[in-house]
Amino acid sequence: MSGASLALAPAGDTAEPVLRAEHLAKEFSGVRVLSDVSLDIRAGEIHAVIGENGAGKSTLMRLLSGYLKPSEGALFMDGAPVDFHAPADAQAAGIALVHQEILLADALTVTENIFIGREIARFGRLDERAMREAAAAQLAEIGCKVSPTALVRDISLANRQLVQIAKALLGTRRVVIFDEPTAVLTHDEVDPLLDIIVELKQRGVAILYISHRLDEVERLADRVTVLRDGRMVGTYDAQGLTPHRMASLMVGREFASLYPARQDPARLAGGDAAPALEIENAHVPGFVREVSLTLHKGEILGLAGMIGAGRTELFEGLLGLRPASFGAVRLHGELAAFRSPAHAAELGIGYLTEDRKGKGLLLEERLAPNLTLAALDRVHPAAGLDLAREAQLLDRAVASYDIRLRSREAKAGQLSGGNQQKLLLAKVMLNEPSVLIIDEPTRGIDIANKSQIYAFIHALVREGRSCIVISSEMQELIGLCDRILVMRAGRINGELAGEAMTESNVALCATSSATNENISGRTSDG
Amino acid sequence: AEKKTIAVSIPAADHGWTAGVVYHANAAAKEINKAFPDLEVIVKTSPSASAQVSAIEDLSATRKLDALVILPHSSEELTTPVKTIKEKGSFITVVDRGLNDPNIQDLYVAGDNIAVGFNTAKFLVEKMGGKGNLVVLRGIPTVIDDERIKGFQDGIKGSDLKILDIQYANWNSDEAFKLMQDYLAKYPQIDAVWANDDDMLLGVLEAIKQSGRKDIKFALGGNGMKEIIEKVMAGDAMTPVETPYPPSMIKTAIYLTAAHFAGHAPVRGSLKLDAPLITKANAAEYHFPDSPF
Amino acid sequence: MADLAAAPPRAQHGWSIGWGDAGPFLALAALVLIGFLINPDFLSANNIANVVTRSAFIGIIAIGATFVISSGGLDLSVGSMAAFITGVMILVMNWAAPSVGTAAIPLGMAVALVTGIACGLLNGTIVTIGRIEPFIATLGTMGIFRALITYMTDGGTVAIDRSLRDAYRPVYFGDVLGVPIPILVSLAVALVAAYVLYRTRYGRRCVAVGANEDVARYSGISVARVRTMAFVIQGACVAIAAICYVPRLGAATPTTGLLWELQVITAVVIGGTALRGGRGRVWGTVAGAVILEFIANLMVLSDFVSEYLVAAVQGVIIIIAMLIQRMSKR
Amino acid sequence: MADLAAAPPRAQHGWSIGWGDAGPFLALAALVLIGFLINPDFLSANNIANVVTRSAFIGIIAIGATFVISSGGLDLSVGSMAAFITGVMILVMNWAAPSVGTAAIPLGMAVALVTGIACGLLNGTIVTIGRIEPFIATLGTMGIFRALITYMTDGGTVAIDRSLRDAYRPVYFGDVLGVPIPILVSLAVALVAAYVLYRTRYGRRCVAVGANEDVARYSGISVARVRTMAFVIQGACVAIAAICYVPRLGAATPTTGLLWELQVITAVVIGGTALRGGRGRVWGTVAGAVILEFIANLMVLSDFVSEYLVAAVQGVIIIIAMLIQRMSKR
Ligand SMILES: Nc1ncnc2c1ncn2[C@@H]1O[C@H](COP(=O)(O)OP(=O)(O)OP(=O)(O)O)[C@@H](O)[C@H]1O
Ligand SMILES: Nc1ncnc2c1ncn2[C@@H]1O[C@H](COP(=O)(O)OP(=O)(O)OP(=O)(O)O)[C@@H](O)[C@H]1O
Ligand SMILES: [Mg+2]
Ligand SMILES: [Mg+2]
Repeated sequence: MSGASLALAPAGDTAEPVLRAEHLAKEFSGVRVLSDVSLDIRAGEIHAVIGENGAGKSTLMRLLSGYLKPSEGALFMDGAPVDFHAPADAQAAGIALVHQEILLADALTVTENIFIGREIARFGRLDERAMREAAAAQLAEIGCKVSPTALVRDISLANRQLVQIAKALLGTRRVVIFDEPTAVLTHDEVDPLLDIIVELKQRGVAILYISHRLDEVERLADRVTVLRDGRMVGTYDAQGLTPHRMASLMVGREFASLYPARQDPARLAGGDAAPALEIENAHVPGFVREVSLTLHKGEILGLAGMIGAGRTELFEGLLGLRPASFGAVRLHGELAAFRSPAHAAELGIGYLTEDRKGKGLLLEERLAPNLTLAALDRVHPAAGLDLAREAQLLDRAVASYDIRLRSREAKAGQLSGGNQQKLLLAKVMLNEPSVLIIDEPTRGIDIANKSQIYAFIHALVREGRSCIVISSEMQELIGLCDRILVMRAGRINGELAGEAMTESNVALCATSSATNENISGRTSDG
Repeated sequence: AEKKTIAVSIPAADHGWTAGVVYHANAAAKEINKAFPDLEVIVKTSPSASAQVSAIEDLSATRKLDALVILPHSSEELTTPVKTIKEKGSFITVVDRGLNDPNIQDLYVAGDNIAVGFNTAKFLVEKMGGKGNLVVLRGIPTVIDDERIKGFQDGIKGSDLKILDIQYANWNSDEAFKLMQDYLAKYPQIDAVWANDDDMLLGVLEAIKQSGRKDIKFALGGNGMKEIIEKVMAGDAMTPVETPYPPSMIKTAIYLTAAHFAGHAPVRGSLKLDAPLITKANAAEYHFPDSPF
Repeated sequence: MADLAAAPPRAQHGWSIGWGDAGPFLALAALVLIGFLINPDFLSANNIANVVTRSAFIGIIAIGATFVISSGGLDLSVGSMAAFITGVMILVMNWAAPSVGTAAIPLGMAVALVTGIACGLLNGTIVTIGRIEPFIATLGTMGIFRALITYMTDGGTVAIDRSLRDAYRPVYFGDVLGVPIPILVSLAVALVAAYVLYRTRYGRRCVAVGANEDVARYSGISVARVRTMAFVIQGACVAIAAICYVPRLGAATPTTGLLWELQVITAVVIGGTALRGGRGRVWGTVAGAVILEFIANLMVLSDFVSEYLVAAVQGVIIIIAMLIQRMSKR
Repeated sequence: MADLAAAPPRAQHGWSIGWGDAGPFLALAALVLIGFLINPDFLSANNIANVVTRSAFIGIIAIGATFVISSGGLDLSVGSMAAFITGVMILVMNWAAPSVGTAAIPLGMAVALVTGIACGLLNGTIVTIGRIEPFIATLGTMGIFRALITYMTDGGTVAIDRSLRDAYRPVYFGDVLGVPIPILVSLAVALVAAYVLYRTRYGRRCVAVGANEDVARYSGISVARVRTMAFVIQGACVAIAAICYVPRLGAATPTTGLLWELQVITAVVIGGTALRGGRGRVWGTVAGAVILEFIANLMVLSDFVSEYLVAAVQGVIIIIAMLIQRMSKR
């Protein structure tokens, strides 16, 4: 085993673990996705679980929290065997799970969602105020500014994730399981959350933590369990386990560098490349004001900002997905107005949504129809479907995006989160857009595949396409982009290029009310 | 003189017979409104008993009704509401289905549902020599349906006519067509069919025609639908007779009520329309080529 | 920029009716105005009282349907259930009247309530334990209830015993301080329902189940129990409506309650409850029921619609009412 | 990746019927078996032909409804639309017959098709542009169509001209190589529909819209256009059904098509299409329509059900058929 050189964590040297799993296995209709996994979590410990997309992490977490029943193996709490028939049983035992996919009811308010199933009532009458205040307090604690009476459908994805975390944290908890809690959060939301997790640990809560952001794992974890292809690679002491080493353990070979080589700096400095997309004076009521930007041909333009900066809404407005007004929009120098996403796609704009579950994929549908849904006219030039061609395209997508699947007839919802993201990317690319707008390209993607996606984006621009990347991961933007625009509260608050693209500059622009000029000045200083 | 209002409340046109009622009521209203400037006849249709109760409530709440001509959806449900109108001083004409309390009505114009069944049965008993196999199609479970069936059963009592089967076909020609197909599949020997309404008879005839079966000697209906009367006039072998239950009774009732106001003598009492057998000889009397029914 | 960072707080639904929920009331107001213009008698106290009293039946049943629909179900059987309950109730009262006199009335009411709850339980069980689409399950029980009443009445009518009729009459025709009793009953039902839906755990869970079944299940709610309970509430409401209904028509026939289900669902939807679940509006439902009854009333009071076209005009008005309701939300 | 090859390839749905979709066919088989045990005449060629022929109308309309429902809509107006189209068609044919003779028949058919498409377009437009819940929108147009036919016929019956009757009769009563024409027509419609739903871009979009409107929108699909188109297909199917229907009784009456909508939706759901959209099963729908007609037939052919209780037994059988269908899926 590749981890032989590392100290395997000695098991059971401290107190009896709160939760222990022995030889867990799980099959979905005969397909084994998890076999012989044993691990334990102790009170006051953060135990990280890492692995590639589809390694079985989420499945394992669902087994531990009663959402799924294991095909084999047993669970023990405080040494005694337990058998959870439903999530409610596990919750009653003090185990809470923060799902990787957002699991909230859109039509209900934040408070209602947090208290579903355990409403506070006095003499049979709901105590709205108590619930609202408790929700507000919990939200404040994890640094979420959303109103407790807002409808979940109206709040951003990142805030939904925070609400979900608040929901899991509320009440007495002995074990809290976080499945990629930070995937949809930006730098500024991550920090308070990690602080909370550490605090929970200090209070003696046992914590299981899954993330593809290995720096977070390094920062938090006491022990790390690595999964590969549904099997245990091993459990390691986190001490001295670098992100690089973790990545190697995950993929089972030596892992090279994450970001591809930079673009030709000469071209960028010149700045005379033809504009591919120009937006003048965009207004999206409630979200975006007076935004103008230019994307050049062959450029990767980053868009940074905190939650609620309005980046998503800007482009949803551009594509006609929500009401918006524009001074002018020019595509390759010609005036254009996109009436609908269909029209935009026709003109060569591709948009990859940040909400893959709600807006990206048909979870109940098989993979091939999902892949071709946005490009039906292109894939099937005649009205009749060309299923052979479609199968070919799926094969090609599976190969070039490294989508891990057990069966080609699987439903999209049965893919692991990361693999869904890859399928979504393949879907958008099928239209061969000349301008690609990617909202959170690597959300939930493991480190090895991230570099693949980056390489892919680079290949795109090398072909003369242009790309806008919206991302909450600053490092990703810095590593990937030629230029970064930072948005704050619906406006562009700064532009960074070249050497000025540092984490501290991005963070400064995203939070301070510094004006564009200030930042520009800073840029030229740098 | 002051203008008198006559309100007419009838079921909505939901099958052939009620459609005929609506047609004749509208025709009467138009004619009377034109002929007698002092009278105003307003016609309101209702799709159900409770809607009919609502409708007469509404009419009496918003204007003074000098007379109400009503063809009740059902007797039980409308008795009390009509009584309330009566107590406000309106002249009440009841058509077709009697109310539970006969004291309410000033004038009663009705067909004889029992006779529709009974006379048809008697005809069959006679023509078939008192024996044979019958199948029967009944309508929607209501009093009318019940009375016709009862009359029919009384009519065959004492003979060897046997009812093989009796099922609801909701006074709907489609359902009757299907039901007759199924009867034909089920019973190898059927001597006669009775559908207690002509709408259903149309479906029955079509099914018999399709099956090509020769064992069925008679297929009879009831109500006096134009198409069936025409058959009788033409001397059709399978449908040689018909029993009338003319929807035009509503027109008669409206005219009589109008006469109460326009004429010089009060009109009261009850008028029971017979349901004699219509045969080739007298069919022309019952044939109204312009009526939709 | 804190204003952008957090979504604006929404008005809590509940006792106070927020602007977003004013749609059905605006539609109602528009209708009343049009009615008045067409025929000033429309606004006579007498007419208004009649119409509102009549809307009580559909209203009470529709309040029950608000629970079923907001929990993500649908009940097509309410009309025939009403007929069935009415039939059972009358038979029981008539059977008891000779021995216990007018005490038969409360007995009948109790039996009606029990029958209603049992019918609701049957529907709920088929839907939740049998896991059958509510549309089909209740279409099935619709046939069952309708057949049972036909069977019980031998295809005819069961009328309430004459000796009970006068004692029972006030339940529909009586009033308290000038307010007709059915209106009071339906207000009481609406108040209780609004309390249950907006102010109790059960109500919260009911809406949660309709909003997202998975979320509810994963939050430890017994989805089956909540759904079944909604059908039981529906059954109880049908029973209450039937209890008020009996004195009006004095009989149960196989055609009693025919097509009420469509009216009930229409009232609920016009009232602002989402047909796919997750949102229930008790007061909106009440307004919806009144709207439907007003439309029918208007058809009778206006003279320029051919009798043949009444259904068409009603259809158009319903669509327009729905448009007004929708528009006020944007 | 390695176990990709190991996974058994599942049958594509579409032309070949996979096991997971066998539910309605199993239910049908069970019903036929029970029917045979109760009355061997049940399986006589004649009876089977009659029943299957009869199921053609509901079947054809239900095939259209499969599109509407799988795209997330619902159409309650199909029954009265059928009556309306029948009425228009007969009036046109009767008007044309004196001048053009039997050429009036194809003319009438063409007019029927155009009328059907127009009616579907109306429904679709109200739902998509008016953004009104399909349930309410089509409840409204249901009233409208029904009123129009009543108005056109003065509330009565319009019968097809005698001179055309015999020429038109074979469309219902004729056969090709022993197979009744309505069966052939509905098979043809089903084949085309299955092709459109499973093998064309439109079919993909239709199901996608029903599965998740947002995903469809973000994928560049015009949701309104796809939905409207589904209603138009529904309208065309109703017209085709009407064209086959006219020669059967040769008349349009106010009861034509009454309550067909419920049968249609039941057939679709028994066939395995999800009522909340996102999943359509054309062949299942066909089986569902046949099941319904067989149940009615069985009621008449068996001797032990009181005429009063037929509806109850039918309700129970429908629920059981649905259970069989559900069970085979687990
Ligand atoms: N309901 C299901 N039915 C069939 N297969 C499933 C189902 N859920 C998960 N799988 C399969 O199990 C495997 C493990 O999935 P899981 O979601 O646990 O991965 P993961 O490690 O969480 O990946 P990621 O990092 O992408 O979230 C995947 O191959 C997935 O396709
Ligand atoms: N319908 C709405 N009504 C009111 N406020 C809303 C509504 N929808 C979203 N918001 C708020 O508007 C802000 C902007 O949304 P959002 O977070 O999606 O922008 P973003 O810049 O794309 O963020 P992210 O970085 O997460 O992509 C959020 O704070 C959100 O709470
Ligand atoms: Mg996962
Ligand atoms: Mg965003």
